[in-house]
Amino acid sequence: MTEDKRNCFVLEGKMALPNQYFAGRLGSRFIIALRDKKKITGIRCKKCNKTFIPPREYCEQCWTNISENWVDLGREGELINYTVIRYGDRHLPRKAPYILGQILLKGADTPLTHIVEGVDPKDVRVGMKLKAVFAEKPTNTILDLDHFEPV
Amino acid sequence: MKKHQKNRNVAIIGIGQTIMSSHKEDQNQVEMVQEAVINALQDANLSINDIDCIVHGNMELFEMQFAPNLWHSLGTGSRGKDEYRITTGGTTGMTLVCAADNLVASGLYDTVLAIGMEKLQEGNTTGGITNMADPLWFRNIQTGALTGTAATEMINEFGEERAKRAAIKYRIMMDKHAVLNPRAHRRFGLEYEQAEELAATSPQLVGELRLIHMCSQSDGACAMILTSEEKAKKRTHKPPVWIRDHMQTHREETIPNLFGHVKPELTHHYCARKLYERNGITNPVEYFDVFEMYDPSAWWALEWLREFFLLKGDEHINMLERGDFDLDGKIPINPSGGVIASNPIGATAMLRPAEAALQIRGDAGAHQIKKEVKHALASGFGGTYWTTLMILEKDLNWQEVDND
Amino acid sequence: MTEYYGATVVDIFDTMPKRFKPEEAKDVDILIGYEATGEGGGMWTAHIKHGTLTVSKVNELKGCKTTIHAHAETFLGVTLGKITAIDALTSQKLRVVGDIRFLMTLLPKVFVPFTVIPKKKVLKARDILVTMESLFRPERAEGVTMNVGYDLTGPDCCQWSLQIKDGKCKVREGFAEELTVKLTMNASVYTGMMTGTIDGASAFTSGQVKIEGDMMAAVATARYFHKYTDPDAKEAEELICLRVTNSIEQRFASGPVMGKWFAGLREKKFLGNKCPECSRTQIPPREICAICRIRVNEFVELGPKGTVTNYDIVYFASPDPLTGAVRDTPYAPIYIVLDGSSEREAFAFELKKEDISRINVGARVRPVWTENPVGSFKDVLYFELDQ
Amino acid sequence: MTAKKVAICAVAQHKNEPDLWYKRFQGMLLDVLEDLRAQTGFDFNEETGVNTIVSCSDDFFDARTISNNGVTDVLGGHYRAEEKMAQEGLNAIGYAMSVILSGHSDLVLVMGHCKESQAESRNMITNMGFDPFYGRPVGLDYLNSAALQARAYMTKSGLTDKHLAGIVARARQWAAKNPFANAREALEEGKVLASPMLCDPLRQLHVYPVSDGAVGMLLASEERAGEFTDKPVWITGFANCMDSYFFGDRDLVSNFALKKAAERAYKKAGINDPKKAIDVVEVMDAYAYQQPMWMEGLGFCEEGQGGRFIDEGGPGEYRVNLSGGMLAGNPVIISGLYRAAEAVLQLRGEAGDHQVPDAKSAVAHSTTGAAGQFHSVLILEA
Repeated sequence: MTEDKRNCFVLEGKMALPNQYFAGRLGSRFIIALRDKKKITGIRCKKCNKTFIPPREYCEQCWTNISENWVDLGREGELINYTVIRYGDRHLPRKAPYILGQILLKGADTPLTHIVEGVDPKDVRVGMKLKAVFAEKPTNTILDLDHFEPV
Repeated sequence: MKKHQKNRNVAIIGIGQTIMSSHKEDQNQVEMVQEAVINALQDANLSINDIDCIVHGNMELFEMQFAPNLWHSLGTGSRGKDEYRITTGGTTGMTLVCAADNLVASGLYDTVLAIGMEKLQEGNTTGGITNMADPLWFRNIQTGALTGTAATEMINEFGEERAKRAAIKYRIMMDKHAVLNPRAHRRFGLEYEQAEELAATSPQLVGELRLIHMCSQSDGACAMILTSEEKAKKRTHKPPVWIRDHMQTHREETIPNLFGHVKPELTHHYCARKLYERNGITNPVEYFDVFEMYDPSAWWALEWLREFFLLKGDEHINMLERGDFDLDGKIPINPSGGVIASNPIGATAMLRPAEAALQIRGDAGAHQIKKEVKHALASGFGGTYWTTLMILEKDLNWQEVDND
Repeated sequence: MTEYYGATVVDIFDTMPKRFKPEEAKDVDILIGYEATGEGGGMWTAHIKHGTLTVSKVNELKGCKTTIHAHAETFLGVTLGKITAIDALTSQKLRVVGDIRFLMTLLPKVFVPFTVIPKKKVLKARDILVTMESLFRPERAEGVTMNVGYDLTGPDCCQWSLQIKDGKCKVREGFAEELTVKLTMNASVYTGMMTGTIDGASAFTSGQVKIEGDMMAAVATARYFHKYTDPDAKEAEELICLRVTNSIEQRFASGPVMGKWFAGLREKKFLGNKCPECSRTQIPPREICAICRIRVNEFVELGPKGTVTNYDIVYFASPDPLTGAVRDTPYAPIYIVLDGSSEREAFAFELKKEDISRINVGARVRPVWTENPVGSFKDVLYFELDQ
Repeated sequence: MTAKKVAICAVAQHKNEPDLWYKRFQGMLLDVLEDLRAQTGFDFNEETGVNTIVSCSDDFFDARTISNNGVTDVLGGHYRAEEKMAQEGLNAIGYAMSVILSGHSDLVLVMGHCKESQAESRNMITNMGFDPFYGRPVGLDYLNSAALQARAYMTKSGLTDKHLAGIVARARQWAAKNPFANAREALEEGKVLASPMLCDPLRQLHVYPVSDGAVGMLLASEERAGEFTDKPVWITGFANCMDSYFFGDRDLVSNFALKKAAERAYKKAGINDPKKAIDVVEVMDAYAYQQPMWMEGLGFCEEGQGGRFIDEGGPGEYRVNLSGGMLAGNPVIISGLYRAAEAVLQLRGEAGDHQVPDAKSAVAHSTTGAAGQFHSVLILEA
């Protein structure tokens, strides 16, 4: 069918609403430890013998409350996967190109997805040893651990 | 009208709620959802492994969380399970129960967990609701769900004094119910002696719709577990509550054409009429023992009681004045305190059948009504006057009754 | 002064000048009165004028444009966000006389929120010592027999002993008869060590702690007890909140039907459409008649005048999701059946502000257009009474 | 599965376009509705017509709270029941089937729409699919999530940049024959290989193009299907499955959720060996690497053998994505509806230039969430 486009136009607008998100008691402890003590913490399920990061109240595998089992994780870890973001959208925290990686911290069983800096995108490789660099200004998010960089 | 015949009967066997509140800074969305899920599992004496399928719903633009069930899966326990995410605005909560009912009745799943949630503290409620209007036209005019038109119409029909007195009486009655419900959000301890003062001095929101008349904005979640007749009958933990039938009636997109010179038949009236017809219910006020109604404001509640009960003239006001809707009245309305007291939007319409089911089980605690509850009605409201109604039964005997 | 939620009403007003944001209050000129009733209450005024703020303790609220009344406890609860303002307003525990929009818009804009840093209760050595029995770890003290004496000096001086014997621990005031080891220190050093603010090893090294008797026993003591935690510390816990305005730009399509409507507006015409089956008019026009479920193609010009069928006078200021800005109140959307429309098909638009007090059902209204309509909802400024 | 059967009586697709700037959702759906009614003659009569509608759309993509309220009129939802599957289109079909099997309705209209072109960036929307504290701040979205999965899967399965180019070129060859596809112009492998990196290892042409579209279907009970079509297509199996939310909790290349969903759907349909039982496959390959990866999850390709699968002509052998697939462009929310629509056309022998002979059974697949957190599988038979 032929479309009648004579009167058609596009109205530029936006969808904008204010939000306030709560990290919860558990999340707050995790973020405050990052922010104030430069400490990365995980939560351990003793039953499944696994240490998780980011924190969660219940182990998804065995559905037990693990929220009290905090363990300190190392500030160093290994890059196990990555991508180089080369497009620019407003939700991205860095100017492209930047590296988003999965980092397995010492003492953790689940890798953390985070930003990797201090290495040229063409030199980044799986298996690199990385260390945490903490933010100077608090953000009250995971970005209180600002990024990872090569050891 | 064609008779309604389910493929198999479905029972509610688990009900879980969080406390409704405007302050849940100590929980993130996942943790709040999980609290309701765990409460429902405990109520049903089941483990998460007994659940075959999850049905999740809320309104994305309140929390501004896209496809929230993906993140919430940590708390709903859906990893490895089937899941559906179904939303219909304000009616979402009850639509989820309808969907769970359909999924069990279909034979595809035996045990389904429905979860509705909202954390309104994390978003802007009125702005979020206003966002439902067309961006090209009307979004510039709509003010969330706030409207004084029901008040204007009732004042015109019943006189200013009687209408205002009725609205405030309904409101205080709801607070008296809410005070007895430890999970309700707003429990003020209002007294009927305050009626006149409240009606005159409560700040005006829109026309005669005052702050005191309007529902709350709450955080909270509600979860319900439904299972097949076969499985329900094998259980001894708590008595099952049967879902007899449900009906949903949506309406066209525009709101202004509800306010022309002639009023169309309201969806509430249409939905109730059709649902009673196909279930052979001729006198709803006599048939039902309790009604959990989605009452976003005292004015709407009053107007709608007439619609849902298919009443004429001022019968509904008479009933209110006589005390028929009180906790120990002829047909108690909202023993839970209703939406006026607690309104976590994505869960609100699920709280209606959940609370109605608690009444049937005799499990509602301090807000349990005195007489035996055999037949309960629950309603949901949303969109541009969308209605959902559900009939809950204590005994699995309506098929025989119908065949007479 | 009576405290609620760890602060007093006076604290709110004392901190007001520090929390004031003059740059946000440039165009404001207002005198706000506050009355906090009950214990710990009082009356204050805050005068905000062109970027300045004067806070005064007063005996009566005179000449205030807006006054706020509440019990001191509600006052603090709302100010600290422990009680939701809307709930307090609804139950009338908080009353606002005058323009309620303040609470919604002005105050959060011109003041940094009032917060209390929870005061740490001054922890005494006694508070800790009385909990030691419950912190004892018998599994680690198997076969251990010892008496530890604490001679605590300073303003909170006291003497205590811990007796460990047969897998049990007893704490009592005063010294036991035979002390394995005696530790002498200022009571504040003891509480500091127990709560982790003072490092035990350096306290020994620096001589803050004097040891008499079996030194090894003194060092081993800590092993036999769980770590002490301050019960008040939990209440002071910070719960993280992240405030963001999420905003995504949109390109809303008009499509041919709404496109035609806007083309009509450019010529100062209301172009509705008419269902070929039931003949109802729709305004603004829609692609389909929802009742007949049939495509609608015929356009008809409606109005421009019409009759008011219902109206809303809105006092509540809500954000406009199209812009994110807060709306100016009061405003009044009115429902109008335009001349030539089907009797059910009302059209909604805003009424001229000056006409709000005179509006009634049945009133005749007419649109007021902008000079140069461009095809937008802004082309009609408002409807006004047609007299 | 219960003994009763549910039929898809008709499908209608709006052509996928990169930017339908001249059309509202309402106009798109009205075209689809008219097409369906012309095919079947159904109406909305209270007793005998459609009185339940299952829609599929999303509040974020529509920038509208209760997105289904914006389109109630064109869904025929006025004074009828309507429920929105806010997740993904294929689930709308699965759920609509359950509504019929439950005895609640004997006719259900399924209608889905989405305009990816409306928002400034679809990646901004999918970024908001992550939690506010751990996921959103680092910039995660569905595109970079897929890139992380792509690297892991390519390492595991021996899939190369050249393989990906081949998958895209083949998709375009088929899309050229599908009048509803978005990107229909031919594309040589070399051009794919030379397209710029978007999110390593994903190149621009490995990623499905921004698309607007709408799809409708009429489902009926076994008793009533005959009133609307001579060529009913039967739903014989449906299932879906959720995986963990945090990437760290998942094995990104294990196909955990898809394998479970497929296993459950095959079981319901009584299928033991999909390679033998299925004639046509439609997978939601939003990114080129996903085609072999999902084929692995669906049981057509050996574990970790995605590279070999492509080398040995697996996509041709199993008749994968003869519509051009998602790589030719569908909106993410309703790709599953397009997959199922194509499968239905194949089984009815109505697929035109891309018709394969003797198609008797088909599988349609869809996924949602980052890096395939959630999968759905639908089995159809002629």
